[in-house]
Amino acid sequence: MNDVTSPDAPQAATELDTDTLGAIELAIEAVLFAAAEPVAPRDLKAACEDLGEIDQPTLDQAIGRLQERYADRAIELVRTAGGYRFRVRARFSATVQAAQPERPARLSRALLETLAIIAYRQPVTRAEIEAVRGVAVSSGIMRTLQEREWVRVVGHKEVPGRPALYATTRTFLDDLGLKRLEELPPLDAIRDLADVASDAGFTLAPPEDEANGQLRLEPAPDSDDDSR
Amino acid sequence: MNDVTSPDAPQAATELDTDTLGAIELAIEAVLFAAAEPVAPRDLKAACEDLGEIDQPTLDQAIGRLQERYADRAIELVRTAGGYRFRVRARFSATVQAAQPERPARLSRALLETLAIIAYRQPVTRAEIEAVRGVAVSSGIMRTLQEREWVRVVGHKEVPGRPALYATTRTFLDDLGLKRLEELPPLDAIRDLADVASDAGFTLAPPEDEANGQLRLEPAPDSDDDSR
Amino acid sequence: MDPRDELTDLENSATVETGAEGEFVYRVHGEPVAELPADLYIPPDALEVFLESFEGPLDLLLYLIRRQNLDILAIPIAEITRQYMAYIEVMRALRLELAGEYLVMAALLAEIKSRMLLPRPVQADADEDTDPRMALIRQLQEYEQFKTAAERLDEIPRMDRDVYAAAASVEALEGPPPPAPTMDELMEALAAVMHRASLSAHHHISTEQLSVRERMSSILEVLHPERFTDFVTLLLASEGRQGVVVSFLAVLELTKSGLVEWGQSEPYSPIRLRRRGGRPDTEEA
Repeated sequence: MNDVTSPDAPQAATELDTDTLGAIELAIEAVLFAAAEPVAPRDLKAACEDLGEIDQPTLDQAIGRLQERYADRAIELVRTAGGYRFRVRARFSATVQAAQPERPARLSRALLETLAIIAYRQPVTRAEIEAVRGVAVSSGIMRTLQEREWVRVVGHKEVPGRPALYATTRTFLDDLGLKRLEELPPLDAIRDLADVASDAGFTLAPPEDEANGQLRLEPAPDSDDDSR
Repeated sequence: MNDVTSPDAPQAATELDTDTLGAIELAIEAVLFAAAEPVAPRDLKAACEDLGEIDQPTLDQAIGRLQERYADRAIELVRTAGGYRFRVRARFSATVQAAQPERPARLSRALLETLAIIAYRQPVTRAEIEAVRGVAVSSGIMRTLQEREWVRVVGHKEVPGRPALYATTRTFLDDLGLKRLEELPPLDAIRDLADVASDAGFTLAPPEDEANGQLRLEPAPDSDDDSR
Repeated sequence: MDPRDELTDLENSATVETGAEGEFVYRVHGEPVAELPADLYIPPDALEVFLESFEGPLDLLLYLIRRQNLDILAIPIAEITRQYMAYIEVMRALRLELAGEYLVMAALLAEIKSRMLLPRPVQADADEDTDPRMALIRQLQEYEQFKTAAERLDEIPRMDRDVYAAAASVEALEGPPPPAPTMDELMEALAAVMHRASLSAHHHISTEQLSVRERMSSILEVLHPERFTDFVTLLLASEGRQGVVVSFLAVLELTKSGLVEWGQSEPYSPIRLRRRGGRPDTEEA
């Protein structure tokens, strides 16, 4: 029996004092709560870089401490295929539902636009989506899209920060009643529609409150274009 | 030694045992973590319905207990215009940013100025914004502000053409972590024109509108006075 | 660096002033010249710097006033008008297309200047409505008020830029299914995006390209960063020749985006692929 390592004694964390371990725990907590999707262990380690080199046993130890800390709470820290994430415990299903007085009947415009861009431009990063939309995409939207399983992370772009690459899923196609992505209308046709509308002095206005999900043509309040 | 009232005894939650209060606390925690946006107090109460009638002091007490519980953590429970939300503490922003390197684009000066005029002058028409800025406001900026859900159309001014009246939204306040519009930094005061007039050898007629140039955060129904 | 600093350079190398008789005097390095020399060097991006630096005529006026530490309440109209006109003239001399508002302001300044040469107005008239100088001062004050407010607004910690919401996944929760997107909604959203930002003219995405995009996603998911996968294994017999083409285009597209790398151990051996990022020493394919 040459193997003398105790399973309980973390091997590499010996040099770390309790303060450092606590700091690592908090950094991981911050990153996990802010993330829109599960965070891979390597990204968690990277987030703690300022606190020193984090090896696997140290990470495991910090994760273990966090899991213990939330043992009696409404949320739990779980490991999924993509990494670690906090999630609301299943037994609070009814509670969470009760807090949503009226379930929104339709999806928000920002969510639909983001979804459409992912469908046509996949695999695509969040920054690329923002560049097309011209507005920031909130973490909330990215989270919702993934939780409804319409969008998933298929990889990471090898640029600084390794941003996630998003793509649409089988569920997305099923919900739209499509077999393949190419059954979506070609973008050119949609662009033409938008162009025709604007040439005619109309804008494709986002419906504000009206419930009809139809394409609406509205007189443009002014014809000045913002392309200066 | 005569003082037997414990400072810990909650006044309004007297009927609630510790278990119930703990259950309320967990229910609120579940709802807040499940929501992407701030949750209104009314919806938090609705989530606890199964645990009995929740009055305001009870809710406040549960919220207080939650805030205390997270006092040493990486996240905090805050109140903004839309209600309560958990957010990552500011001192962990850098950690989160290191893990999410895709920073949102900076807002242009044109957009910020337009937003400021809407925030302080609401409800306001586009022509009124242009009068203050001295240049045309592009359609792109108005659309971006509405896309971002910071600004919305709240009505139409009853003048020829019925121009749209813009106002800021609750999301705008939530995104800035504010409870009320009044929490915005006050506008700098405008010095009295009469001083200049006498310096320049002119005399001014008494100002008709006393409120001109004053900080006005309340929607002014008679905003046509100062907009030419 | 403030882009306006570059403007100072521009001013130093070439300036335009209104002379005593109202004609424009061009100066290069302080020396007056009769005409704008044809070879006058102006940094090519100076014009854009100018346009991007000022939010309009009021902003430019404020800049001119502040540059001399003057109070808005005591604008020396003649001097400010002269400087403003100089800027406008430089821009015109450079054939810079000016927003109409700049010219309107130029006219207003000229009018104020001429009015001040006229006999003192009747007192009753001298209110904001009739005295253009008063109105201009009011406008400048008001604009500065909101310009400052905008700067302060930008400093407030903002969600998703400076602060982050803390949320947890709801995947474990059960409940009625959320609303699904309809094709109409999706198309409508997309049309709005394109109308607004336009996916730029060179992105002609057709159905063929859509199938390539879809394949890009699925290939990316199958590939490992650390070991190579044979290209052939990515093909489905049921897809036939068409499938090979789509897969090949997808691989090319992924390579172009720097997302995969591929190679052969020797000529005519199978093409093999892996996701980039497995090792730091990856090479361009």
